Order: sequence, then structure tokens, then C-alpha cells
Amino acid sequence: MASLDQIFVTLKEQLVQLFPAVLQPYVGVLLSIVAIMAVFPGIFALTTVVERKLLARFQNRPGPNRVGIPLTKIRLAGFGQFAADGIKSLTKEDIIPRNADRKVHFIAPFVLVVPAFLALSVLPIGRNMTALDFPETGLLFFFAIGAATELSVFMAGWSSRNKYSLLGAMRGIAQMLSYEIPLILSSLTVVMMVGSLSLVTIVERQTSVQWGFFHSWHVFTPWGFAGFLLFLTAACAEANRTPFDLPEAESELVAGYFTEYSGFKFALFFLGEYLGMFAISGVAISLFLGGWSAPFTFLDWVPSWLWFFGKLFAFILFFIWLRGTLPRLRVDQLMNLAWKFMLPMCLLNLLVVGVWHFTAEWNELLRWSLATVLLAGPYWLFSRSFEARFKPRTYRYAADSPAAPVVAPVAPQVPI
Amino acid sequence: MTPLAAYLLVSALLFAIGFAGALTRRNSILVLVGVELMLNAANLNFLAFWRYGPNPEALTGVMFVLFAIAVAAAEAAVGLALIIAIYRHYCSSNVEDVATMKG
Amino acid sequence: MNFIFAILAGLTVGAAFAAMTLRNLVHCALCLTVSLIGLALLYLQLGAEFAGFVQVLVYVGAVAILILFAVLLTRGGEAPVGRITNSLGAGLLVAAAVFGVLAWAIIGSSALKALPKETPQPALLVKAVGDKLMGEFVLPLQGIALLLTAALLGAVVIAMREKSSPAGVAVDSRSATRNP
Amino acid sequence: MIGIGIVKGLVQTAKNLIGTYTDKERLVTIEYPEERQPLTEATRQFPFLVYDGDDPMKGLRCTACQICEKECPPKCIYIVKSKDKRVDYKGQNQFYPAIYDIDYSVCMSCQICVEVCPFESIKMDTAFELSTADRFGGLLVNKHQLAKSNTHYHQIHPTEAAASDEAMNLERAKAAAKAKADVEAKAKAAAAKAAATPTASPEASPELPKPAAALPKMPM
Repeated sequence: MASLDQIFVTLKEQLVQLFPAVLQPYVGVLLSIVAIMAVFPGIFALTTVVERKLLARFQNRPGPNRVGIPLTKIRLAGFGQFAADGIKSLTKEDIIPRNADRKVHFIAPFVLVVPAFLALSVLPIGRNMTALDFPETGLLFFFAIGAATELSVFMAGWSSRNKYSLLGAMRGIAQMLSYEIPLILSSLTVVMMVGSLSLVTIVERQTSVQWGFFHSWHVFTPWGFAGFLLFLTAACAEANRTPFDLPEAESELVAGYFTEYSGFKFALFFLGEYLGMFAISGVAISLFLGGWSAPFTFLDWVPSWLWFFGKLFAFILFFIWLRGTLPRLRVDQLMNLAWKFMLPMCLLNLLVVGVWHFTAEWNELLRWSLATVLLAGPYWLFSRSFEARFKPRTYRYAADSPAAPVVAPVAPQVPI
Repeated sequence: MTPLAAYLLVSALLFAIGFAGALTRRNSILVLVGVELMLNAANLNFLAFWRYGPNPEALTGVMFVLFAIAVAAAEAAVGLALIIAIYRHYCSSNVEDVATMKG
Repeated sequence: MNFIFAILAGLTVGAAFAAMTLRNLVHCALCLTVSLIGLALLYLQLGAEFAGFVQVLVYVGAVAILILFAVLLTRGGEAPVGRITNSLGAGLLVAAAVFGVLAWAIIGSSALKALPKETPQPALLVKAVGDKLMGEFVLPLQGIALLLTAALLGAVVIAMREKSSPAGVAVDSRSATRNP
Repeated sequence: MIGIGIVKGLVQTAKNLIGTYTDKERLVTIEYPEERQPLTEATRQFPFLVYDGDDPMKGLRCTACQICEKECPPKCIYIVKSKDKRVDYKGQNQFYPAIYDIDYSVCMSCQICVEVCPFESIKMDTAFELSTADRFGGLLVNKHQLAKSNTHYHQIHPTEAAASDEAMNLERAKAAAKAKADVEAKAKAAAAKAAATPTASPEASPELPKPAAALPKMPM
């Protein structure tokens, strides 16, 4: 089973050996790039179909189930849809608005996609399988690269010279900037606990066995669970997924910052969004869900990369599920959630991690209950005060309507 | 030319560009951009000296850069807030229009 | 290394030059961003991974976006602005003089020549940075924390619009209309 | 507490997801080309011309009176009258359409042509799969395409078709009665003529009502 676990690593080594020694490092890099450029867009293609099918099922519809192999009657349950969509978007006319800033308009999608690929390359997708390993700064690299997303959103929104684009871009940037703080703070808990910024080290630390049968994933601790939930929420916002899809709210902003994009560039935006989602899910997996490690020790025989991609797929399904369930937030609700609820919870979580670190010698039960109380109490308090502001809305004129009959008898007096 | 001198020259060039921009551009945001460039040139200097200097273990250069980045971020935030406040008052972000105090 | 350095230096300086000369403010800000990314790559070349990524995170992720926001809020993105002030000649002269002096100092410096030409790449360990921040530099760190808090509050206070309490007005007008 | 509502919602959608696989009642979608919803009798799409008998062109009820052409709000009907006349279902000599075109791409399915037609000749069809690759001429249909049999009409709108047939039978009976009356009158006249040959000329007036009965329909 160890051979199956390392099959891709060995394969790469064998392939590299075929080349002269001078070229070997370059070929190795090239192979990693090709692997990433092939695998993740492949998952993207699959995700687009799965998302549409599942969303349809959540709404009691059958979803796409027709496109299969052309010229035959084989339908593949609709899984040929991504090829049809891809061909359509590649052959569509590329429209650039007359007033648009052509250069910026052209560059924007690439500014989104290239960093997304870079961000994917730091993920440990299996044992010894990390394309770009920064032993000192892996996580920092990821967050630094994520900054390019905002730039791309701005460039796309501003260069289109369209009010919806600009509104979407402004919303998007405000949202991403706000949620970057909870995102970084919640991942900081793990960094504090592990003492390293390297994603590889963080994952390896979670492979240690606890109580003889399961791996000590960070999500199995109070602070890790809270951090995971906070990270998940912030990740949802960073990836512009429903319920945080305000930047591209199609019912109000047409398509947000990529309203004026069509054809190939639109496809690039679409790809970039999904790659960003995969990357942030991958980081969540590496930070909290043990990366490529199996949940239980008796499942260790399953290859590590299979675990990673399985978890990634679970994440994708969860995001789709959320999209099928939750309505979109309002802008003020969005900002309130980030600044008045998530930020204090993140800071509190940092405190709890400190407590957890310094109570390592304590009785497990005592330690657990202390951390849980420290997190759950303020959570309850925060959410109470937070929800107090979300009472069912009353509308002034609707509330006034009972007063209307009082006015009516007055009206006949006017002629007198 | 040693690598250190090359880095220092690039840094000097950046500083001069930022300086020229800050002196000659009219728009106050661009003046701020020039100031940012000058700060960054200084940061490059620090890191170059840390890398090629006699005592890299002390990490003084890196520390200074980290602090400088933090200060620059604060400076940019306050500076831009000032520019927006001035714009709201004068409806202009041109440095030459804000000359009420000129004698 | 020299080749890569030349490319990065050219990118950084060229983008900085463009940032200071272009007419459209948004283009200027975007060029500034490119220049800042070039600088971060130069930091990586110098072996300061941590500083480089912090540079990208703070400058590209926050400062550049802030500048772009400010440009849009002051309606700078709509029309190209005038390029120069009346003091173009003087400004350029001063800047050129500064560059001349600095270059002369760098090239002619004997102290620089005394340094070893090639030193081994020093390792920048994040742990060491953390230790330094919490040990030797803890006072400046606290100072920075204070500064950032003050800047946050200051920026909010300065840029905040004066409140006109639309809710209160609405309530007043309502009661006013209902009373007669 | 924040989160409980989210979990409730997630459970609800999960029920939907599983329910669509276990409970076919949930999936209300009709997968169109294979499955079809039965059309209701009230379905109306675009007009067609009714003919009686076997030959569509001979049995066309339309007399090219052009009322529909004039009434059509979007002006999508184009009619050219024939030069000659032929016998219609009432046994009268009538014109027939040499050209009868409807532009379905212009037609707005208002059914006014059906309302105004005095000859029960234009009715609404239920066919809706009319897509064509030709944007300009593809939906311009001529009388050969428009002509559909009375049987077809009975199939798509049985109640209405029965009413229409009844009305036509009434007309036919009227016409037959009139013709009979005419024939009788003629015979009477002939008999009278035969009976009193010199005083025949004032009695010739009963022959006139026939053209007079046709007249009220003329002024439009």
C-alpha cells in the first residue's frame, strides 16, 4: 500500500530520470505545474456539473441530465455538460465595451487565475506531495497570493465602465478585506499551536495518534472546532460563495464585477473563482482536518492523496449545499457579521489557544470544559446581542395602515 | 559592481523617482504614492544591508522593514483619510487648490 | 542571479516610473502595485521570504487597494489629471541631484568595498523573527500596536461623514404630518 | 443562537436532496421532448384554415372576404382574392383565396381573426413546436401549410368544433331552406306564369330577395 500512496511521487522521479541531469530540476518543476494545471481544472469541470445537478436536487428539480457523448444516445447522466459549456464559452464572441479600459480589462482575469494556481501549488495534497514547499512561510504565501484576488476584482470592475461592475467590485473588495481578518486570525490559532507557518509541518503534526485509534486533527479540539467554523465562514466569504455572493449578486448586479466579460475571459473568471474555492478549502483541510491523513488509524491504508481529494470533494459538496440553502446577506449584515461577531470570536479563540497551550499538563476533562466554557459562553452572548438586531423587519407604512380608518371619517368633514 | 551596490542603486533610483513624483505631481494621492515609493526604497536598502552586511543573524534589517511596513500602512490609511476629508471640503484632490492658508 | 535581478530591478523601477508619470490615476495606482510586487520579489531574491510575503500582504492586499479606493472616492478615475505642477523643473532637478549624490556615495564608498563580495545566504527563520519581536523588539512592537490602533481610529474619525441622523428626521416628519 | 437556523435550513434542503431520489412525487419537472404534458382543450397557439372533405384546396371554407386581414392587429395576414368563383358549402358561388399567408413570427395569437370570421374558416391551432432555422421566411406559412382538416379541428378542440359544425349546419339548413323556397317560388311563378301569361311581369319581384339577402353582408 505504501507504493500506491507514493505512486505519483515515484512516477515523477522515474520521469525526471529520463532527462539529462542539467534539465532534471526544470523537468521536475514542469511536471508539478502540469499536474496542478491538469488536476484542479479537471475538478473544476466536474464541480460545475455536480453543482448544477445538486442545486437542482435541493430545489426538487432533476438538473442537467442530457448532454452526453455527441452523435450517440449515451447521456452520461448529464456529465458531458462541462464539455458543452467549455466549448460554448471558448467559441463565444469576446465583447469589450467601447468605453472600457482595454488593457486593464484584458489583464484582470489573468490576475485572478494565475495566483489561484499559485495558491493551489502550496497545498500538501499527499504525503511528500507538495509542489511548492515554503518551509518557513507556506501559509503566509497563501494569504499574500490571495491579495491578488482583490486587485483582479477591482481591475475587472473598474475597467468595464459599468455601474454594476463597479458596484460589484466595490462590494467584493470591501467583503474580501473584511473577511481576510477573521480568516487570518482563525488560521493563526493553528500556527500558534504548531509553531510553524509551513502547511507541510502543520499537516504532519496532525498525523500523531490520539487514544490509539484516531489522528489528532485540530478540529477535534475546542479551539480547533471554533477556529474551523470561523475559518469556514470566512472562507465562504473569501470565495464569494452564497450566502456571501454579494459581489456577483445576479438578482441585483447582473453578474457583479464580471458583468462585461464574455467568452474566454468569462470562463477564466469562472475558473478563477472555483480554483480560489478549492485553494481555500485545501487550506482549511490542511489546517484543521488533518490534510492528507486518515481520520482513524485503521483507515491508514487508503492512499494519502485520496484522503485529500476526498476531503476536498466533501468541502465542495458542503459549499454547494450551503448555496442551495441560504439566502444572500445584505451588505450591512455582512459587515456586521465580520466585524462585530467573527472578529471578537477570533480574538477570543486566540486567547483560548493560549490557555490550551499552557494547560497541557492538566486533566483532559478539566482542560476541555474550561476551553468549551470560554468559547461557548461568549458565543451565546455574542449571538444573542447580534440576533437582537435581526428582529423581523417592520415597515413604517405597513405599520401605519391600521391608522387609516381613523383618517377616513375625517375626510367628509372637509367640505363643511 | 557588488550585488550590494546594485541593490543600493536600484533603491536610490526608486527613491529619486518617488521623490520627483512627490514634488512634481499635482494630485495629492500621487504625492502619497511617491511617499510610499520612497519608503519602499528605504526598505530595500535595509534588506540589502541585512543580506550583505557583516551581521545578518541580528535580523535588524528585517525587523526594521517589518516595522516600516506597519508604519507605512498606518501612514497610508491616515493620509488617504485626510485626502478624502479634504476632497469633501474643497471638492478637489489637487494639492495646489488647497491653499487657503497661503499668505 | 544577476539576470533575474536585472529583470526584477527593471520591472520595479519601470513600474515606479510609470506610476509617477501616467495620466490616469487608476493606472498610476496599478503600476504602483506592480512596482510593489517587484520589490517583494527583490526581497525574495535577498532571501527575506517573510518580509517579501508580508510586503505583498500589506502593500498589495491593503495599501494599494486603499489607494484605489481613495482614487475612486475622489473621482480620480474619471478623467486623466494634469501631469505636472509649475515646479516641474525644480522638482526634477532636486530629485536628480538626490539620485546623483546617492549614486556617487554608493559607487565611491570605501566602506561598501570593504564588505565581502559574496556572503552565504543567511537563513531567515520565522521563529527567530518571532523571538526577536517578543524579546528585543517588544517595546517597538507595542508602540506599533498603539500606532495602528490610533491610525485606525484616526482614519475612521477623519473620513467619517458628519451624521445628519436621517432616522430622527423621518420620525419628526411623520409625527408632524400626523398631528394636523 | 447563530447557527441553529442555518442547521435547520441545511436539514430541509438535505431532505429535498434525498427526497428527489426516493419520492418521485417531488420531481414535478416534465422532461419535455420525451414526456409531454397533455394539452388542455383551451390551448390556443396560432391560427389555421379549416377545410372540409379530402382535398384541402377545394374544401377550404375561406371565401377570401378579407375581414380577418383587416382586423388583424399586427397585420400578419396577407390575402389575395381569386379571379374566379366556386361553390362553397352553402352552395353559393364565392371567391376563394389565391394566396393566404400568415406570418407566425408577427402573429400575437390574439384570436381576433377567429372572432370575426363569418365562415367558420379560421380557427386556432395547438401546435407550438414551430422553431425553424430560417429567421425571415421560416415562419411565413402559406395556405397549403395552413390548411388543416375539420377532423383535426375536432381532435384539438372537440367542443368548439361541434359548436362550429352546428352553426354551419344551421347556415346550411337556412341556405337549403331558402334554395327550396326559391325553387318553390320559381315553380309557383312558373305555374302562375303558365296560368296567367299576360299578367306575369308584376309577379317577377319575388325573385329579387336572393341578391338582397346577400347584400347586407357586403358593406364592411
